[in-house]
Amino acid sequence: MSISMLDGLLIAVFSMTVVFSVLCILYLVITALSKTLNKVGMASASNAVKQADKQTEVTAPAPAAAATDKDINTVSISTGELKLINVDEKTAALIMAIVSHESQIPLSELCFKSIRALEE
Amino acid sequence: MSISMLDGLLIAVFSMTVVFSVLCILYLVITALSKTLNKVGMASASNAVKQADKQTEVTAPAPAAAATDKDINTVSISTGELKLINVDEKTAALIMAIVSHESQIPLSELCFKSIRALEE
Amino acid sequence: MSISMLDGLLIAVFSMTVVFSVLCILYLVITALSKTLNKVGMASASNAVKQADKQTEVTAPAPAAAATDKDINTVSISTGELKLINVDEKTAALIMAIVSHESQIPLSELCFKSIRALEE
Amino acid sequence: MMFVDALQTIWRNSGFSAITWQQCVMIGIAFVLIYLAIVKKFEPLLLLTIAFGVLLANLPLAGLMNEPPAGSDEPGGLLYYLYLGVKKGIYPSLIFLGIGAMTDFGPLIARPSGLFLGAAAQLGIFSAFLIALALGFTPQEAASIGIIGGADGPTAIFLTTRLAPELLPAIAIAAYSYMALIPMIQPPLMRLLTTKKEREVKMEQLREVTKLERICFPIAVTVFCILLLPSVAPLIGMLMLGNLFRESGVVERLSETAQNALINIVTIFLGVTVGATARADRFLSPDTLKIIALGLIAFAFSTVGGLLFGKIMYWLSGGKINPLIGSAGVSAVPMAARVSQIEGQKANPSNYLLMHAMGPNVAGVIGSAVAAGILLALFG
Amino acid sequence: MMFVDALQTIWRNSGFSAITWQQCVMIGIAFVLIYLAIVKKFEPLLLLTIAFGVLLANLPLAGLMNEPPAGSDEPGGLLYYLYLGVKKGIYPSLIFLGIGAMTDFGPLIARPSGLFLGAAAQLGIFSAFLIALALGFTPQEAASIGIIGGADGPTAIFLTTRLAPELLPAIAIAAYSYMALIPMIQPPLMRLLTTKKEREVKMEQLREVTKLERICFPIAVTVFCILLLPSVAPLIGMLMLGNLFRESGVVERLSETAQNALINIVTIFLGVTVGATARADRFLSPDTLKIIALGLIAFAFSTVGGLLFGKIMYWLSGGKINPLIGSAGVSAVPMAARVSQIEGQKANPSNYLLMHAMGPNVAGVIGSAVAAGILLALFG
Amino acid sequence: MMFVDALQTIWRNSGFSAITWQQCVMIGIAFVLIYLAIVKKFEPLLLLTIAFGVLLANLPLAGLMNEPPAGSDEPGGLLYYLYLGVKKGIYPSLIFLGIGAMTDFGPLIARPSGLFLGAAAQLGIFSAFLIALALGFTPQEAASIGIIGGADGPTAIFLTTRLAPELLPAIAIAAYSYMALIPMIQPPLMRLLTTKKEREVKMEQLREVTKLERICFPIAVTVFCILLLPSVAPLIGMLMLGNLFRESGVVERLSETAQNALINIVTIFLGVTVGATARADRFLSPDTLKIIALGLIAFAFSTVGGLLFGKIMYWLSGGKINPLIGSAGVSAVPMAARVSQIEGQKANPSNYLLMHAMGPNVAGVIGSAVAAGILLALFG
Ligand code: NA
Ligand code: NA
Ligand code: NA
Repeated sequence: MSISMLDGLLIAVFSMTVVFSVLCILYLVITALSKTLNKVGMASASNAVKQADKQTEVTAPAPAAAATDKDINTVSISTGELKLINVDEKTAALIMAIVSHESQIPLSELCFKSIRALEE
Repeated sequence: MSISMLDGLLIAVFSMTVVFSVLCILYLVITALSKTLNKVGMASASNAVKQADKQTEVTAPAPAAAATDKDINTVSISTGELKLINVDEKTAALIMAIVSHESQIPLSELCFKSIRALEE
Repeated sequence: MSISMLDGLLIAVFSMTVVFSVLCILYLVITALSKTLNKVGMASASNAVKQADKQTEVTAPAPAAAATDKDINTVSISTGELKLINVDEKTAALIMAIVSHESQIPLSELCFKSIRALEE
Repeated sequence: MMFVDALQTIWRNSGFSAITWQQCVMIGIAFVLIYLAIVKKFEPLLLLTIAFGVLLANLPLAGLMNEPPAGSDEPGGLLYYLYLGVKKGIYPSLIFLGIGAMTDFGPLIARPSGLFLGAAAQLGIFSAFLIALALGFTPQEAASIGIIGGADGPTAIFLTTRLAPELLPAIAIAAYSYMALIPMIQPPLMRLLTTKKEREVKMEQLREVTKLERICFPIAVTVFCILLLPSVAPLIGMLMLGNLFRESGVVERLSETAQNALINIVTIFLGVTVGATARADRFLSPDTLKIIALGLIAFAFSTVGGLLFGKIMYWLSGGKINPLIGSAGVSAVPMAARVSQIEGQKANPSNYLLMHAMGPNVAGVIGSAVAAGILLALFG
Repeated sequence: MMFVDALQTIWRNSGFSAITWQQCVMIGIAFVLIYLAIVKKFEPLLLLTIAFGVLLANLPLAGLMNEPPAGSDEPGGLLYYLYLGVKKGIYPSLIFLGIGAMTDFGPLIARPSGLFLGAAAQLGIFSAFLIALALGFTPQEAASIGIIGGADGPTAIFLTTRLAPELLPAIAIAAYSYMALIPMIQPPLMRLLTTKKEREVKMEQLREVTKLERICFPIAVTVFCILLLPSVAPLIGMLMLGNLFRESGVVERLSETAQNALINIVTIFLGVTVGATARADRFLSPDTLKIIALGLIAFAFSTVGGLLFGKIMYWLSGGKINPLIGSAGVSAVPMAARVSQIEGQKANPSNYLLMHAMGPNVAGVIGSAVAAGILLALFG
Repeated sequence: MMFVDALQTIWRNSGFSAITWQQCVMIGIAFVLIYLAIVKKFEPLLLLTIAFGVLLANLPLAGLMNEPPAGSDEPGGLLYYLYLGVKKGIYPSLIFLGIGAMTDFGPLIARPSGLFLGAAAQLGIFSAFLIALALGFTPQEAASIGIIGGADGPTAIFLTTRLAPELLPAIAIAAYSYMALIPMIQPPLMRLLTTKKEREVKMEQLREVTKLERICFPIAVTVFCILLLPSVAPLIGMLMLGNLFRESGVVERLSETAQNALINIVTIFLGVTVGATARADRFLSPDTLKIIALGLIAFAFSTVGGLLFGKIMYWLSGGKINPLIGSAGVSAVPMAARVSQIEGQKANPSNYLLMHAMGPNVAGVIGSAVAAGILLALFG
């Protein structure tokens, strides 16, 4: 297959136009989507979706509903007996170190059953 | 291949019976195994197998024999100079934090050679 | 293919010789390389390569140039908002625990922006 | 002129010109599954990836599942290659390797009678098999539909790829959806079939299990199950290898990788490609609706089977065994065991059945694999 | 005598007897690339592995890329097998899965006009395509060369393996090298094409993006892009699946594996085998020099395209949009956005453009994939 | 009647009806290997997985290694597919990639004379080769048996799959078992061949090695070894690529994945499938016993070779080099080096030979790979 320079130019112009058009349509889609979602979202869906908030955002308020059994289970695999609820492992380690130190009880004699983020 | 409903029923009953039989045999096998192992185990094998105890069970008494060169090596890959013997990394981190704080020596000036679980 | 024992012996002697020769050449190559590099290295290349020093060697002096944007970015993926510069995560966790304790400010109310190893 | 040609080429290649209403329906189904996976948290690891596969397969002309054209050097579609691991039965076994490394068979070793409950809770497999036969499915199809009642995704996918690959997406989606619905499906049946007195039963603490027993368990199960039913080897063999990695304590790094990198990579590939087999022309048929209905029946009968055998054990043991742990025999680890715990605690707030229910629960995994082996031996 | 035979065998099999000066040159090129990767930190993840592949492929008689001999049981070379994932187009898609899981599309959702900049910055693709045509390359080759201007490695490799596999090493090396050179290529053009007043513009803070928007974004992009351009499905589909893993928040473990173990394994295999296609007889040709020159042209034109459209948006918005964020539209995430940040801060020390430039930056990834889809539809 | 048919089908498919006494013996061998791996901690990463493969392959009718039936759509056995990576020589190279990323060649760079010890300790390879020839093995088989003396699992597996695949399980099991037995095999020979005065020698501290040397080392080794012996490219090439990942310091994530996810996945697949080649009919032959005996001879001669050359270096250096570090040249990293350390300390409690022995130890890996390359060039 061989094409003339003129054809090549047309293809280039045409392709660039298509790229623009596609991303332009995408612009419209995303804008429309955002508007719809934010309207709908205000009203009803927000509660439901909040539950899907990433577990890693510890600073956000943690609704109790988010702490489903699934979450607890996933974390408990790597931490043995201790249940971490809306708390990541590093934070938990720090909390344990501090409690141990402040209470003057050695870590080996302290037993943590679970650590749960406070609901604000 | 097509089969009559009667044949289907027979197959279903038969298969359910086989499932039961297999798991029943497994029940007998496991029961027999447990009895044998626990009898034999009382006497001799227990010492040998204790060595195979998981390193993660920190609360269990840790026989010195368990700390073979192999274990030390595996851990030391991820912790550089520090040797952890029957202690997991998180616990070690906490111990280091506490020692540093109690001794008022900044961490950067403390040097840990190894952390070993006490044998009870 | 079948060979006589005499041929076998010759092959064995020959092969052992080749192994020796190859590793001998390698010895010469490495010796020559080391000498060249250490001469050249004294003069000029040393500065450039220092930048390539492993990030894990925290105890080594950390030239500011090493903390390229790239490094910061890689680490920040796993630690959210906090930027670790020439510091590994475990050390950072300890530092945070200690700061929190010494300042009597609970961890949840402390906000670390970045932790950077001091340049000596 | 080139320009017009090019425009035509683009248009002819565009999905808008080719999409059918059936594909639109399938895309809608994909959205519903994504919703269930993310918002309702229905087994998201597989349902989200399956849903995305459904979406990709029904965007027309994308050709992600295309075979490489015969007699040409051109490659096939991306998902065609990833699907080979499903087609050859490799992925389900590797997922079982990871599951084995994650599973603690301790409660089952401590009280091996849980195996009977794990066997009884396979009732739904054969009930649904029979009803499917009556509805006109072939024996192979009926067996694949029945296995939904095993409440075990990889087993269902493994058996279906060998007996009735055309039903794969419907069966996989039904299996994972109902597994997520266990907390809704089981409690009414549990309250219906047991008395309050039975549900209140507190069970004796489980004995401690020695390290040696834990190590010998996977080896013994491998030897006996595969001798009895060789066709079950890829599933039971890998499940027990993973468990041996876990319990041996000497190959921590292999156990860790089997539980993380390996199972996650395989889950992604398996989920997307199983979803991508759900092409509109195949999936949108009355058969799919029948499969969904039969899957529910299968789950219900499995629960009933477990509960009824639980009642038998209650009587035989003189009231020492709480029949609620029977429903955990369906597998669906660890959801079904949690449902037993919750119902037990409702009847008696000081009742802790979780560890007791874990025995039947993990036995259910073995039971389903055994059932799959029988069906494969009969119809494979 | 055996001894002499053996000596001859070893010598005949030695690379010293077979090496050509072209291979020596290639080995030298490999050393230069290793130097750039390690000391200059030019995209080391790929450039270091590619360079090592170049080295291995040009040590004579090693045969690492040899096909298995037809009609024999003997295996092929190691890299021949690993290369299959490149040849079949699997690796670039899997890398996009990982990139999707690492990418935050938030800034683009907050200000979707970044998409226009991401489109404009594909100008270099088509400019280089035209010049390559004029230099006598076939349309397929010209398209593959042009895609260097997309500043996106996996896209370039994906398109080139389908259109002009013989140019793969030159295009891959050029693409990754110029991506690393972005901080040198772009600033002069940015200062040339914008006034100081334009560069000083501070932009309004981006609005917050809800979780729901983040989840719907990858789904919407998948549906619309693949409907419009089905050939783009393997790239956009996997990119958006990875992003859905990230944003859904319910499959953390899949997202983690896609970003780490999976993408790293694929990067190693892809890098080494792409490098290993750079055999001396193919690579040392005037075409390679032309490709390197055309790649620079492509990068420059893409930058110019983004900047000029940035100026248009500056005027249309009444001076609210800083045209410097236009050059970030070339993709090369996140380097190009950092260059915008640095130049903005030079003009006005209190100017923080980074987050504003991230929108066009990630839009550029989508833009390049779309451009690749068009070229594939036209010439594939 | 269906019922009887079904019963017959199940029985005919059961392993109990088909098992032979040879398979029972093999299952017993698998149990012994599992015992050694878990309780005695004999190289458990590979020996445990190999043992489980032996178990699976000898449970009759499981068919896990079955080829897909010709002219049918039915898939082959699970392990058949996983074994392809062994058969094509891919897994050993990928394991070497991980080993390279884990290995610190610093001590060897600091004192490159360790290379001579690493060469001398290959003596066992050629001794065992000769004896095997005398016992009637073909040259290919004799070479594969000899390589056990290289004390390097992946190298042994790589060479054996190419020269004598039917001996693979015996050779792999012997190699890994003897590697675990190093602390029992070597000390008597060490005390026999060295005087107390020699063993007491304290060695000078190693000089520091610069970053630049560490980076250039893998590149130089790659170029020279592969030029001299192209057939060694898959092993040395990948070993040095992994080491370059490690030392370059710019691709930390690739190095991490090569050392963890990738090597672990490959180890699982390689171990299980190598074990699964140990079918009773092949494995239970006098040849296996001969191989086990020859393996021990190979290890002993390699140790002796290293020690004797150590003594030569002791004399040449005027007593500055402790001959005990010679035995570490067999590779078996890092066990052999630890044995040198322990024996040195027994002779002189203040003697620390570990780092000095690491040089010959890692040189032994290169030495074995070179020896494998020669054997492959001669007999491949
Ligand atoms: Na089940
Ligand atoms: Na781009
Ligand atoms: Na060796």
